Amino acid sequence: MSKIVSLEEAIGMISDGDLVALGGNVLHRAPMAAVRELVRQKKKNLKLVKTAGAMDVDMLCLAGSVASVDAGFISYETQYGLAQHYRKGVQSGTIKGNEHACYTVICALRAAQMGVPFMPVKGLSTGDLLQVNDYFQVIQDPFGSGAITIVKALVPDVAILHVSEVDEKGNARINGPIFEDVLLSRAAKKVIITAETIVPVMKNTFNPQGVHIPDFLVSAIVPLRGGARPTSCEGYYDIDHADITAFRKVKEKIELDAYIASYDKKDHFINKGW
Amino acid sequence: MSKIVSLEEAIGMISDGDLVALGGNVLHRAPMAAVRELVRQKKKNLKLVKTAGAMDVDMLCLAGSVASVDAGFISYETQYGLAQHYRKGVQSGTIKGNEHACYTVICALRAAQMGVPFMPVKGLSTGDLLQVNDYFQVIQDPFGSGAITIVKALVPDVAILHVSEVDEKGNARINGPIFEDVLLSRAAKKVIITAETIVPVMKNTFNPQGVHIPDFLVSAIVPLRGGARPTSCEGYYDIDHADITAFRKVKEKIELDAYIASYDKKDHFINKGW
Amino acid sequence: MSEKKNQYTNGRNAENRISDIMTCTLARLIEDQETVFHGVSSHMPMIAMMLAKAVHAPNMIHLNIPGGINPKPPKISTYSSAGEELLKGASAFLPLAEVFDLSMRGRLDVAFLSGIQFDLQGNINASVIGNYYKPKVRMPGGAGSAVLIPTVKKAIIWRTKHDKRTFVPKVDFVTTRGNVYKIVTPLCVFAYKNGMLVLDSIHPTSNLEEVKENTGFELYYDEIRYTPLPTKEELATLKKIDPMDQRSQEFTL
Amino acid sequence: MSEKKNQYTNGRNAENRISDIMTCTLARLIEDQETVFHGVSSHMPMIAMMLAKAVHAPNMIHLNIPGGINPKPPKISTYSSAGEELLKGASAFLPLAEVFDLSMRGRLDVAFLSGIQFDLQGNINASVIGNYYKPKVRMPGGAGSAVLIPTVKKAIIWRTKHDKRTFVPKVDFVTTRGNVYKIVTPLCVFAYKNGMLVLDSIHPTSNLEEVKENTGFELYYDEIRYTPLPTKEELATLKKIDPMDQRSQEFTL
Repeated sequence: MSKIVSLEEAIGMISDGDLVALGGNVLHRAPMAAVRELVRQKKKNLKLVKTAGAMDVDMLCLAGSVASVDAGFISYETQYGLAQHYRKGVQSGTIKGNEHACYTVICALRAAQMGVPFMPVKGLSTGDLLQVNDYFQVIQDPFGSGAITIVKALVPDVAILHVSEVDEKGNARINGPIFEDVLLSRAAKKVIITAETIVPVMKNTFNPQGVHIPDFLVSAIVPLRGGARPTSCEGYYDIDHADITAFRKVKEKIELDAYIASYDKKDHFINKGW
Repeated sequence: MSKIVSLEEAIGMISDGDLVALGGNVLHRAPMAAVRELVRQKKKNLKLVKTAGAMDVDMLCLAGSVASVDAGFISYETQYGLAQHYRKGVQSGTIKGNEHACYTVICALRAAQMGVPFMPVKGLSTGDLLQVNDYFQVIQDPFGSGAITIVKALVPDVAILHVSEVDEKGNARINGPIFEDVLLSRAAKKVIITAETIVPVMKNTFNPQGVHIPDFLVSAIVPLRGGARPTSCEGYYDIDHADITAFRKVKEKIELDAYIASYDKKDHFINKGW
Repeated sequence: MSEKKNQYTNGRNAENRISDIMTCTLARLIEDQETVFHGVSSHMPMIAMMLAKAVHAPNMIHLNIPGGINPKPPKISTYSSAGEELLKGASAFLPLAEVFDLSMRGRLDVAFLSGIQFDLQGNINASVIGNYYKPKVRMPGGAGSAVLIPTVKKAIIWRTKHDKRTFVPKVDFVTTRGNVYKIVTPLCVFAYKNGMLVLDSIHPTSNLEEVKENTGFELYYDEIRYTPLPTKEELATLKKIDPMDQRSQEFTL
Repeated sequence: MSEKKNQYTNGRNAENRISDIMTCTLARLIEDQETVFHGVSSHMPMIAMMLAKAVHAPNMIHLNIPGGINPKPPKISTYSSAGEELLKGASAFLPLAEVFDLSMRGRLDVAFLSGIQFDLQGNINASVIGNYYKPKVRMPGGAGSAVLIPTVKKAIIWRTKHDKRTFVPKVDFVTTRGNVYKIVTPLCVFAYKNGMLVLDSIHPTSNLEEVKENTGFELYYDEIRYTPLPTKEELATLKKIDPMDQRSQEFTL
């Protein structure tokens, strides 16, 4: 049975309340078409995980799809500024902002990859994050070296990753920065891939190390040229400044629906000729 | 100051009693020239670490250089059989055989990479290895999921790795299987590289991901064509069956010295034309 | 060890070689789509995996130490099941550390492992004969066994010796225990049920008496079943995959 | 935020722009051979690192989120310091997760970090104004700060605002604390000594009174020193490295 499905079908695999990890980093290779589809499908109570998120997290917060965000950093970087909808959600108490250091997200995902309930973290040894978050604990090293912080595993129900190339079985390659995508593909129970290019068979049998995600970890493949727009996708496109600026002006849910509708055709285009 | 040194100088950086990690796996890409030099320099009380070792560990055991071996498997695989000198050393009590699962070696090295005192290990949940080894402990997950085994970090003083190519600064690439070499380069305090080929500058600026070990982690570089012989080195040579067979007949330290002397010239050849 | 004759093939039909029966039996324990791992010193299961893939499990996922997923090695090494040829023609890369991770999170279906002593309770010894700290015999060690057997869905043991020193009343040392799916020997197949090893099938080249005589613990079984012999297709495929008969290495060396 | 004028450059010599002074000051804190990391929203330190490498620290090791070691980006992104151009021309690959690991095991020399509130005791807040669970203002978060500041050898903070809302008697929330090497502001440089922030140098474009007026805690210092101004070589190099003046982004946006 082919794993190649439409975006609707792929996102249909995600349930309300799922722990959803998003690939990419800030405005780079975020799985934006999938994010828009999550909004279209009116998903609720999603628990998001990302080291450093931006427009993806912000949009889902405005859509009312988010129960909590586990992240080290949520902002658009300097030029575009802060993530208003995320902020508003946390400030009004409708969204739980679980602040991590980016590295504690990584460690929590490593714990998931290794099937263990927690991961020790060297650096997080001081400050209020340890006090206010129940996913951190300070324990005594049983081997006697003293206190050490541990972070609870984060096991995503699904990771959504936008990649450069994928073959029909699901072997996926990312050009440019990998960010946490490979780790997410190991940590998550299911992996949904959207991809710029689908190839019949990954053409790198000479160098299998060029495949970042092996097919058997992948649950669904969506051929989707432009699936990271308006964020950047190395080798394909840079950010769409006008579109991000337009979204930055969106304040209400109803405006969001109009904004998202402008992508309907692009996001649901099925190219039979892949 | 150049990091390119002779094999004598590189191995001279290792002290008696050091925790030494060896690259490669069983009869593949073991750093054999470096192992022979450890024997020539009469190193004592080395604590060896390797997931699956063979001739390298066995030779150092015969040389009387070994205090302990932390490994999951020590043998030559089926065709050549068991590691006689390692066995003899452990059976006579002169060498401490610290049996791991290969994965607990990996986890102990991951702990070193992450600067933490231990690593949780899912699988090791039963059996006598937990009872007889002080580097394993079973603790209660502070987050409430029940019992979990932890393994103590193994922080090698030095990792010795034989690679395919290295540049003059120490950027190193491994063709073929990586085994635990990349992990070792992160876990160890010092990294000594022997290499088949030295290039002025690593020619892969287009794809930096093709460099497995970045230069700043490398302490010493030894240009050494044939540095893994008689084990295999992908792209350069397969095992030297005659030589391994010859070594398998070596029973005493004095015979070992003669065997090693037969490599003196090859191991110390300095090709100024690299 | 290296001088030992293959006692199990003496006087038996050359067309039903024990190594072929064992290899085919191992292969048939693999189902299509499964993720399957073999380690070092594992020529027989490695070839069984290639056989399964060729005959009945085309979508099996072959995992190994070097990390080539579904490799197409140009030839099988004589001396290693962890060598560079296992990257050749692979579809992707998942090195040893990540194969272990996969098992730890419950997603490895099959692992082939071995040992030197087994008892009725499903205890496995791959470590030492005698005392751990000053052993009479120091064995190579369990490699992945101690973490894989508790976590893999189907832990399949193969052992090319079947005698009372191998199947013992009580192992000297418990490298790991429990969660064994099957043990395939030159005489029979054991399954692990309700906390003990039970006789699952006897190879047609052997019989109940021979199994009894060579087993150091009592045999339990519901009924006597016989292991199906290799089919012609399997034997023909084996000849193609393994023309140098590396699968018999443990018998002939 | 986006409409704010750069109050620090008002009425000052255009040749001594605050952003240049800050960038050069950050650059000079880097020594040759050091491993140096910057993260997101970090144009100024990123350009300072490039400046250091070009001028006085040719063997500095530039680490970043995408993982390109010592990249040679064809141009600097206007909107990100974590983009794909930071892999271009790199000598090797060490992605974010491994940069953190490096710091955890004590081998990261310098990290550039920021925050929104700082107090005399060296507490840093990058998290919230008000209560953590229902904050008055939810900030982006400390990114790497909470794990890097305790582990990196030299944690260097830059902050392009210097006022009493930024340098406060007591931070609202302690994202992390201690082990700060220097804090570079538009007015001065603080150092962290014996558990408290002390005035290290005042930029020649400012003066003690201005620093005092804009700092919400008492100023401690041994003597009044002034930050050296950028040299001609530094300014010329900055123009080459950063012709679009991205280093001033935080002032002009």
